[in-house]
Amino acid sequence: MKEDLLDIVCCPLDKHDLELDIDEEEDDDIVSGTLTCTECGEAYPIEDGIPNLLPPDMREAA
Amino acid sequence: MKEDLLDIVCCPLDKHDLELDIDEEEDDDIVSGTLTCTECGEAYPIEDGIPNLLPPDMREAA
Amino acid sequence: MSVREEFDEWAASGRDKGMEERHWHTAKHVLARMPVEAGDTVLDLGTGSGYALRALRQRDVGRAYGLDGAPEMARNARSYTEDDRVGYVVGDFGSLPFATDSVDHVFSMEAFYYSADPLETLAEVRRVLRPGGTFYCAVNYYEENTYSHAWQDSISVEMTRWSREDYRRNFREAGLVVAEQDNVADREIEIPDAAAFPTEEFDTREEMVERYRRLGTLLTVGVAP
Amino acid sequence: MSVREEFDEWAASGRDKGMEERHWHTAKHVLARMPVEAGDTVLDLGTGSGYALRALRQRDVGRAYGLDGAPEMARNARSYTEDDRVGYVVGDFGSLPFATDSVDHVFSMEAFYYSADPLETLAEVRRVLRPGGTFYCAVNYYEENTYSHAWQDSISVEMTRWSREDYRRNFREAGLVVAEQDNVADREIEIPDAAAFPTEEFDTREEMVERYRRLGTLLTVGVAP
Ligand SMILES: Nc1ncnc2c1ncn2[C@@H]1O[C@H](CSCC[C@H](N)C(=O)O)[C@@H](O)[C@H]1O
Ligand SMILES: Nc1ncnc2c1ncn2[C@@H]1O[C@H](CSCC[C@H](N)C(=O)O)[C@@H](O)[C@H]1O
Repeated sequence: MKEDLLDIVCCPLDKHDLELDIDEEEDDDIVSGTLTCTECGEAYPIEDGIPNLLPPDMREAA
Repeated sequence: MKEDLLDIVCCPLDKHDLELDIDEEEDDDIVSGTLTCTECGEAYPIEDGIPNLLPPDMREAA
Repeated sequence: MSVREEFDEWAASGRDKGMEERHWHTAKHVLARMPVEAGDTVLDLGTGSGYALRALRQRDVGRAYGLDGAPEMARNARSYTEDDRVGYVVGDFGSLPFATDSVDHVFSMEAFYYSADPLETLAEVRRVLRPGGTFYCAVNYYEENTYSHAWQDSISVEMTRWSREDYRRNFREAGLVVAEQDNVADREIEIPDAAAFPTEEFDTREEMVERYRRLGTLLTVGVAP
Repeated sequence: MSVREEFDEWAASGRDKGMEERHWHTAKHVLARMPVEAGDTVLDLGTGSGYALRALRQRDVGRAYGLDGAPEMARNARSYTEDDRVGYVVGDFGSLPFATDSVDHVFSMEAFYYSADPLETLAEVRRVLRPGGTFYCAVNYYEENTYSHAWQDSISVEMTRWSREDYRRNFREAGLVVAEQDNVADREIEIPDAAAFPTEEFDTREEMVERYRRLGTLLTVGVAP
């Protein structure tokens, strides 16, 4: 994902802003890392360049 | 024209309501008469069942 | 010559019916898209023979009004229907004789660009539409349709030639949300074999295909928020 | 089975590309109608292979995001483009991970009815759209398309089958103005000679013509006022 995605994504649960922690970056692309809700603290993984913003119960259900 | 046209038409100049005077009626159809603006007093003719709501200068220009 | 003189003559010589037949090829698709509900009030600007209102009444709109600047057009249109819920009014695009917030949907086919002041007409359409109402504005005369450019030479009323983008921008400027823009193809007009070209209007068959099948009628849909 | 399990399997077996090819017949006409401007932000719900975003980027939209509930779908879609302005997100229709008033236009093809709660999804779409933004919702599975009714038997995710009228009413209930509704014909699918019928899907050629040329894809366009 590109960093400017942060302008528009939010926590699926409470719609608050997300904070980005980068684990791995390639050129301008964030390959892995974590998006954390600034309100509820829920953490959403970024894997293979794609943030997984499913509500936590659906993420784990699979 | 049908009388319920009055619900929606207005004076083209100042958009105020119109008052209906019927000269000739056939069944529920007003064949001739006059629509007069309740604000500016401008009169608009109804002829052959069709009200002529052109602004007066255009009506006469033809 | 005035709108009235020009188009009264068209009506008197039966061109209202000729237009209906030609315009129906694309107008029917435009009308089909309109989200009318039973009981709605609809308005047709530059109604000509009034075919659009007759079609919309089959979808059960409550009242259907046609406005035209040419009394002979309105007279003809009136004579084509006995329907109590259809009415005709002589009036001008520049100062619509309809109350503010009184109409659910406005349709106009091949007429808008005759307005002496199209921006004023858009503002008037915006005014008469209820919140959530739509303006379905369909034109064959527009910038990208180069085949239409010569039409001005054969008509005395001044025509406004906007591009697709002009329509979007000017709708927005008038306070209408642009919900859709599309080129509606005329798939019905018969296009002869290549051997028939050049014709009076088209040098090649490809040109005629482009004119009707690709460019067709430009539709811009505005919504009153 | 969950959306994720069902559609991850589709993605793994290449069905994302198969859908793209089939859906493109009508989706391209739907996309063409969208009044996007250079710089706009667009969102594709249930993006599958992500073809809609690649098409919209050719019209110069600023940013194009695809959401899908199946991680494998999103992974495939991502691999089909190098475009910096296109991004993919795994998420669910029930709780969109996008900020209020952040998107200019939302597109969705053959996906909306998989939502576990379509009314909630409409409310979410309404929330993320900027005032004046549009929702182009296209479906092949709907009440009037009786040929689609059996699809539910072959898929584990529960599908919602609304009629044309249901779409209009529910859009309005969610606060969206209905600007347009249309059946967009698939004119490209090959329809064999009458002799080829009955097929597995259609008893007669007329049925197949009705399914594709007349019913086609149901498009409902909503506008956020
Ligand atoms: N300024 C104006 N005010 C009102 N009507 C006008 C007008 N300029 C042109 N018209 C009317 O617009 C019509 C254009 S011809 C199109 C007629 C019809 N909509 C059809 O599709 O066939 C004519 O009937 C003409 O009289
Ligand atoms: N509840 C839900 N949330 C997010 N995505 C969902 C979903 N239900 C289904 N989907 C996704 O919606 C897509 C439907 S298939 C259609 C894909 C694409 N729009 C096309 O036209 O080809 C699948 O990729 C599926 O994973």
